[in-house]
Amino acid sequence: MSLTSYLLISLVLFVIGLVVMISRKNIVAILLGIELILNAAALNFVAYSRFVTNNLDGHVFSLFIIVVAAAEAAVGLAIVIRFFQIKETIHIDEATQLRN
Amino acid sequence: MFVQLLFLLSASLTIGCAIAVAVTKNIMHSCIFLLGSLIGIAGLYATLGADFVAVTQIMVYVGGIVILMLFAVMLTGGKDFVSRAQNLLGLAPSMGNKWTYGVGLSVGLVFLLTNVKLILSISEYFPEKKFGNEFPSTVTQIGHLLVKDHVLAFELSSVLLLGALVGAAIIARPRKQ
Amino acid sequence: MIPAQFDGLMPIVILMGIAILLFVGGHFLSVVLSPKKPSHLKQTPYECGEQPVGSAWSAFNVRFYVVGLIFIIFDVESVLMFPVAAIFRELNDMGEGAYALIIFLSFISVLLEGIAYCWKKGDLDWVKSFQVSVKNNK
Amino acid sequence: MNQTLVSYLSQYEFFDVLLSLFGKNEGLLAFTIYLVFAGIIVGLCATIGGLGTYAERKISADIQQRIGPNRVGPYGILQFLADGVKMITKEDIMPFTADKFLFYLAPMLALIGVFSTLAVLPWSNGFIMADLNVGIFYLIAISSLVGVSVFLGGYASNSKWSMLGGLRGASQIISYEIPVTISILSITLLAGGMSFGTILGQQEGAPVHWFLFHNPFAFIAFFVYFVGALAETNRAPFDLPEAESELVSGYHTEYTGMRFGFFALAEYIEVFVVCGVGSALFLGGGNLPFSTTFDIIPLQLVQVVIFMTKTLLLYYVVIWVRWTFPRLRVDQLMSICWKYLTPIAIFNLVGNAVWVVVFHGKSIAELLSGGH
Repeated sequence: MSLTSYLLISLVLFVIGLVVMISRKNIVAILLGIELILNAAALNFVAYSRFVTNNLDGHVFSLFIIVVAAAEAAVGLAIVIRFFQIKETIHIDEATQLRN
Repeated sequence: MFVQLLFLLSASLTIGCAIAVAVTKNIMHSCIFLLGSLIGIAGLYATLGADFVAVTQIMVYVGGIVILMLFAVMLTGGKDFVSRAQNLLGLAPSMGNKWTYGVGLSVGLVFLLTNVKLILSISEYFPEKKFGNEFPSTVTQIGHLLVKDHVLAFELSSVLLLGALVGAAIIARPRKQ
Repeated sequence: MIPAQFDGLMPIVILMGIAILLFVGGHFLSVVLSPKKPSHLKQTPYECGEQPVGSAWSAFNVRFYVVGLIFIIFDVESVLMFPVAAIFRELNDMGEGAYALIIFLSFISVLLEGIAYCWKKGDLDWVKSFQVSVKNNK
Repeated sequence: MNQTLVSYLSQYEFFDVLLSLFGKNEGLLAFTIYLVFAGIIVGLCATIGGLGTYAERKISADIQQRIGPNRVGPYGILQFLADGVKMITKEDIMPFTADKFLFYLAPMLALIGVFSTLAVLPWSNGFIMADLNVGIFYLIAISSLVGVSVFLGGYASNSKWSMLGGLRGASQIISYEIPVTISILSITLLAGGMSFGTILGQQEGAPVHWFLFHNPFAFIAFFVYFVGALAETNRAPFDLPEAESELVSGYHTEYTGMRFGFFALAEYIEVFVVCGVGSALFLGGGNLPFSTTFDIIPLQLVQVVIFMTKTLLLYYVVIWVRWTFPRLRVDQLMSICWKYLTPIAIFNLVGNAVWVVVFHGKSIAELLSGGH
């Protein structure tokens, strides 16, 4: 219940998010990993705001992180759907049109 | 006592579901485990006394983003994709091969260990604070911060959301073939 | 002694626990009491007596996603408006009502632009594609 | 600061007696009190949900000039118990193509989402389990779990009817959440806080102090809220996700026995909760019709009765609406939400904000009496 425990949770969450992003080939799953990473960052902000500073700026930052995550998810998933309409798959390896 | 229990419950829910997201083959199940992980994080926020952020987390993620992801999974083939999905144990890293995977893992391990060392010493500098019994409402303070200190970010976030709405609607809109 | 702001979390956790216990208990009861005579025909998905063709998990219309998209944007904007609305009267009593109103209205006007755009482009019409195809056929 | 049931009860003398009984362990005592009250409230709500099915059938029979259930108990009032026993003893069928994990999870999510909302429902100004600072916001947020459960229920069955019903249900629930949220936002703006204690405290006394009569915009907001709440709980005329004439039974086509029972229970309790929220936000909740500083337990029970009366009246209107209006089409559903209710709700919000600034938050009644 100290700052350490929250930071450890946040670190583990970040690493898991990274692993999800690297190891999955489904684009939606990669977006899931991004959500985990953003949440780890937001958790850090709130934890610091509680233990380090005496104001609630950290809460406001987490709020904006959540807002940006929503916008990111909306646009990202729209791109995934468009990609599926064109390629009939959401395998990340198929996204090769910009190569060469 | 209760707060410790809540913390343990939320932390185990968060980490357990996050690991499940990484190792589940089925993308639909992954989304649901992500939901569990996000609810766990909301519980962690609650133990930090951040009630407004906790509820916002539930409102935006559970009510919005997860449903959007479930829709997107359905729109991109749903279950059909499962057989082709790669999981962590399938040993098919999307970037590089097994060799780069191993190097990355060892580097990550070193990174992790140094970070853990760093983090473990941090609570000596920032000892645990006791909550006072009368607690000012975070809602009021966040409201004041939003209209005073962070008013530009507040207004710009609406523009950001408008941009996201327009952009995503253009991208996702069904087209005449 | 529980600090006051955590006191309110206890009933929520208890109620969630009750919900889970009720679910598990009801399941247990139904496992004990109900008959178990599974057959293939019983366990096929119901399609009015026809043999089901293919899985129901197939790609669906993208309109559902567009609705979800508009929803999430509005959802997030209402989340941001909640704390400002909660202190609106307080600001007004402090004599900053006009300032708060300007901030609030400019935020809402951007929101309205979004809905106006979607309305103009026909994202709010459920049967738009149908009407377009009828026109093209004529 | 969060007021809770325990902090309310601690002002009475018997609390100290109880405390000494529990060996001065406040945490354990608080846990016990909450557990007992949660049990009572869940039991009460389950009974109301069960009686709701009975009332629904009886009222619909009345409207259609039939008799309705009349076999089990006097006037068939024990019908819901018979239904419950039937559901427990029904064979549990799961389609072999179903996603087993999600098939089990969906009704549980619905139950969790609905039961958690009961924590902040204000039965009176003392008997509210947790008067959170974010009360009404929390209620909106946690009840969105029901939308997820509807989608999952439809998806997991792997039946075409269920899938269509689940997709429709999820998109309908999330769409109508917007007008409901914005209507509640305008009440938050008028009350100056999100906790039910603040909102009810502003509406004390005669009915003219209710937020329904606060100003014309709040009056319209009530109807926007009510229509949106009907749609959010999948009630007719917005019951497209379970439209029996087109989708068999919608998202719970494949659900039998106990799991179907849980879905139905969650749905009926949710209707009760939205009616309770409507009566607390707009109709003064359990406030006595006169102002008093006198506070004893029996007076609180009177408040509970007042709150229940208002809520059950709204519940009656919900059932009445169901058997009066025909069902909408999907395109009408979406256009009502996005082209009518949402712009009206935003207009109300702006109107309320302007009203607060221009009239300094005074209601019509205060303005009229202040003019003399």
